[in-house]
Amino acid sequence: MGKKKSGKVLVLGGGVTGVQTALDLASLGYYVYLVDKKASIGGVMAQLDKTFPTNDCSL
Amino acid sequence: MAFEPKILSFFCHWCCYAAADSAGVARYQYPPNNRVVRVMCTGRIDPRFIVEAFYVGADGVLVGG
Amino acid sequence: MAEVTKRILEAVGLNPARFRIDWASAAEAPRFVQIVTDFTEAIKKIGPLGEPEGLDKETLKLRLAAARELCTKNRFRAAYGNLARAIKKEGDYSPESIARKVEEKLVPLIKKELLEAEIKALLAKGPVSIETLLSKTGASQEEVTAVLEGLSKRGQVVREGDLWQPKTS
Amino acid sequence: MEAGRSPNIEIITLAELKELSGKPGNFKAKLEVRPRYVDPTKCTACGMCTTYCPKEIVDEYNEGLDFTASIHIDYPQAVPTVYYIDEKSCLRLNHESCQLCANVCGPNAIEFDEKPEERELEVGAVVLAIGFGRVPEEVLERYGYGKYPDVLTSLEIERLTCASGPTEGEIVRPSDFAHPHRIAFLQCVGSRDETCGNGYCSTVCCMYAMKEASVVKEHAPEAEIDLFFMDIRTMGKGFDEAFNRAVEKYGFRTIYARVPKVEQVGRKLALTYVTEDGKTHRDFYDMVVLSVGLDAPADAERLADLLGIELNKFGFAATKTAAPLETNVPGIFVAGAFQGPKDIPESVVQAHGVAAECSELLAEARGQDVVHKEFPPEDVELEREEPRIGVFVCHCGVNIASVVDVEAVRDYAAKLPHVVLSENVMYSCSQDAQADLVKKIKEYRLNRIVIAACSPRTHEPLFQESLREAGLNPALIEMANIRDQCAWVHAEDPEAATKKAMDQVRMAVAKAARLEPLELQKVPVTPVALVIGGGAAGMSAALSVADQGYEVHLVEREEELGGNLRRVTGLLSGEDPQKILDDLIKRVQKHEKIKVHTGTTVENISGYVGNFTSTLRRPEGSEVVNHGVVIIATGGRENRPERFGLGENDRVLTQLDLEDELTRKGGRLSRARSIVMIQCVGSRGDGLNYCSKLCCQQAVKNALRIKKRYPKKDVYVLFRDMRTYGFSEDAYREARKAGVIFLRYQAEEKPELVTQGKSLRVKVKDALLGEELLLPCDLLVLSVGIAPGENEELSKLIKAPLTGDGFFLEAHVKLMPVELPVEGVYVCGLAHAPKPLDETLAQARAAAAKAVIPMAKGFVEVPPIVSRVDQAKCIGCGICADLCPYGAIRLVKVGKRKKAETITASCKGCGICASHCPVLAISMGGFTDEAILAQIEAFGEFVEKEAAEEPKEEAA
Repeated sequence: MGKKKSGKVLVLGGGVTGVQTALDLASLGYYVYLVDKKASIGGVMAQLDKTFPTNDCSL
Repeated sequence: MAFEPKILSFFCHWCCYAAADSAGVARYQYPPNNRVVRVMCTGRIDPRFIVEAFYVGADGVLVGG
Repeated sequence: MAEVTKRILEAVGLNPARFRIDWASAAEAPRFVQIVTDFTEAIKKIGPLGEPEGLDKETLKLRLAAARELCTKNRFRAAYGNLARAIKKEGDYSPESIARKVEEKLVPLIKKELLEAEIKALLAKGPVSIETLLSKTGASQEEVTAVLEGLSKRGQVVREGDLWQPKTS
Repeated sequence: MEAGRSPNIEIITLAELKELSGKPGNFKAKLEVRPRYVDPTKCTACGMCTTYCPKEIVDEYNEGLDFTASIHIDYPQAVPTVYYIDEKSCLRLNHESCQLCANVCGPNAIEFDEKPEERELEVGAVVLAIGFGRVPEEVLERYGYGKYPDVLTSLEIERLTCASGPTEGEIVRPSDFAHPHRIAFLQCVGSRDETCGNGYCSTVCCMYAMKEASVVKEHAPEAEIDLFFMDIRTMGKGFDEAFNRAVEKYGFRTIYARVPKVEQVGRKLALTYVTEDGKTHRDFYDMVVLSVGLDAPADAERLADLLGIELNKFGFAATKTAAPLETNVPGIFVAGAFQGPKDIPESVVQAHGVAAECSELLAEARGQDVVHKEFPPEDVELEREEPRIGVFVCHCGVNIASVVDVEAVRDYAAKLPHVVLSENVMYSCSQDAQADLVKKIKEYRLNRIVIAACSPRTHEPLFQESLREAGLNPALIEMANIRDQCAWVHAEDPEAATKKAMDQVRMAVAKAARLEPLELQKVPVTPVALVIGGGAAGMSAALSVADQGYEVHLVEREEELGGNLRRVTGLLSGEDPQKILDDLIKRVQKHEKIKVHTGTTVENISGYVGNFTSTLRRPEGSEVVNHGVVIIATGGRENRPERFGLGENDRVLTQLDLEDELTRKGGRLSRARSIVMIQCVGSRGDGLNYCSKLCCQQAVKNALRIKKRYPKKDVYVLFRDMRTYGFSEDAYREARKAGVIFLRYQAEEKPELVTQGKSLRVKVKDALLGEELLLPCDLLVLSVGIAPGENEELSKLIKAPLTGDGFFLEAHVKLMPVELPVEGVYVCGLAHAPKPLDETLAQARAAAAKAVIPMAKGFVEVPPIVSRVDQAKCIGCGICADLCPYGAIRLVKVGKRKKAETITASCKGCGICASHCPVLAISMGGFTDEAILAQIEAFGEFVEKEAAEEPKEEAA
């Protein structure tokens, strides 16, 4: 018998992909470590003024 | 001064209200004469709401489903 | 709903085109913009409320107040609800058939109730002659007389000479 | 940034992975966490430290266009909202001098002695979402970047156009701060360029260049903008349409030319380039923007060594078409731009998809390590008090504030009845603003909230959660939509927009005063999924859901599983599509949690998220199934337009027909000496309005396959734009090297088929020679694109809208790419939009992840907008029960009388019952008669106000 599996996931990268992955995993019932090299998450998307074509604010 | 009508609109949350949001997102421009009451569905609209709107002075009432 | 609302507006003396119902799905932003723009233009053409209809402010307010009251009355609402139920049951949503049913079941009621409310409001200001009522309401002699008789039967108005006034208890 | 709010997401910043050991399900990860030198539990983000810090450094967040202090925060809404010290520049850390920040910091949050720290984490899976890297500066220098100040990168333009950026949104030339009149955008900088090692296409630049050009044009309407393309690659859903609209609206010039270099001549920048007709041009510009591509992430190689994962030759994670989210190491997954350059919607799709991968792997441990968020009990007493309304008027950066006078709206709102607090907020949805909202509710004892910002459709849930955190019932909020339905649509009339905003706020306040607390309803979820469509998308989605531990009904209309993939016989990656398909079919058929219904159609779907009931119809009878969610994977179909004699002439095929020919020995293909392929037949405005995204790849793939088998045969590809994005650009290059001849044709000069005796010729105008060519054509292969399947019926069945092109419309094109506006219904594959196989498979997993969420939770919270019958008033007429479209009202016996009663879980809140009740006994949660009438009454003041302003009208 193997060891019981962990219910936690490590997500490397706090850009839009990492953040969305973390949110989904949390909703799916897992605990997430969201790790980024920078001082804040958000990645490049936080630098974008608007997104196209909807021009929503990117945050 | 040109007549600027005062219009009250009732928009369905799922349809016209959503379309109005997308119109904003796409930056379409339209006349600023309407004011919006959001309802969950046009089924909510009671004739008395329309009458009430005219009673308080609306020049026109638009229901958007 | 749309049909009934239009008939109420007509009964009040307003252009029913001041009320419009239209549809645009969530994906149809351009269509939505068209609807709003067109409607705004249409109302601009019609003009300020009551003006092109030749209704003075006071009469308009009076009649709309009456319409407001009508809309909360059980009799009207029951008829309206039952009509909607009947239409759904028959599954015939063609505009003609709805219009016909509304004309048949609701319009007489709307007219009568509105007239009654307006007459009551007019009487409330003091004794009035039938002639004045006729000119103010724009209704026919028969209609006005019917309402007055109804009211007097229920003991709400009395006639003194040529003038009618509310009965004070 | 909701991630900051979830109790199950621990954000670890300034950290790097140093070691990973163990196996899938049980990894041990070692992180090195660098010091922030600011205690996040104490920092209040007041910014005092930055004000006093004497050390100026270049602001990287603003792309070096501005300065900040050594102690700083990247941007005000950063998560975590905590300042940090840049170790390299801090005077105290480097020279033991200064420490002004520590002196001025009120909460004493500065910790100069913090040391790097190591953390060990136990995890079951690892997701690499490290994004993309930067194209090296020496590549940009070829275009004069660094040498000429007015050559900017695309990211620099992002910061310049941003209202909170260094120039507050003003477009100026860095050299002299003058407004540029002529601006050039150069595409494919650091992309499609083997000389810099980036042979691939970065996929996103064409679209973002168009966005940036549009924003620049809005900020500086007098600017003339030219865009230089190799190909216009706007192949995403709805992108062509958006692109064309922008070109038309702003009058951009699009030029097919690759500009080799930029020179400075006086105060101008000179571009010398050759257009496709062979002519040389020289033009002068005031500013040049480099549309810089996406490079492989800087950390990729280190991580590859550390984890043993394979990279492709460009330094991105190597993945297979059949498993786009899996690295070669089990338990380590990849998503986003690290898997290959991609835009936001594709990244979000992969994010969802990779979550499904983890969830499949760790299904048995679901829920084991999570903590549950608790909300404080509601302050019932406060809720019962007279309304104390707080109004928050959002700037939304410049989105609202540049049009609507938000200060005036705030002051106006302050005077409205019941309003005790009226404030402006920069971004009301930001995390700090949410925290502030909670604080203000408590401080001012607010019991009704009005947010004047964007649409309640998108943002109300966010604010409702903050209300709950503050101990208020979530129903006690009303939003005034002064962005989507005001600032954005009345941008040309700020005065009218401000008036409208005031009116909408007044109406919202009037309604807010009549809002009542409502009880949140929880409805259990049937843990079964219905997947409609048994092609690659549907089978993958079904497998993912089943592997995550839930039962699936997989319905396929045809007798056989497989869908369109059955006709595909090769893939660019070299994988065998039929093997991929066989694997899927086998796994589906033997999975104990999947019940396959072939030859079956879905006849009826009723219910709502968590509790659907559907009728599955087979010729021999029907079956009723209960399920909690629906995944639509009904696919699309090959478009077969009657062009070029398709269907009549047996020498005219589609690409899919060709795939079949390619598996045969002999036949038409072997006899043909010259094969002509025509792209975009019946697409991009010629029949179908859109680009089908995959045809260019498919044509290149099939051209290569022909060349491999018959090197001597001539293959021509006539195209409008070659859209071999991402790594398929490699194949495009390979095809050219292999001798496939690519010729561009113009949309207005389409190729024609000419019959000469027995032989066929294709007439096409060659741009370079400027004359018409007659190409010999023994076999004509048409890239016909993908038409929507029979979506209309299904769309009506589940009441979900379609796009104008006939595909399912997602809830949000960027951020909710697999969810439909109807809750509990998800879409993937060609039913959503045309796309290649790898993207379909990723999206299938994405839909599976989203579909499992409600099942994993076990319940859905029903918004309390449902109807309620006042049984004391009810006369039992039953009109409401008869009219209800959802069967959500029934008549029950109360004592001796019949009374109506709402079945809450079925009620959708449409309100037809309330509007038709003869005795006004029915009220709708959040939309009571009183509330709506109050709004109408408040609207009336608008009329009166206007009338007072125009005495003329009064007289009339």
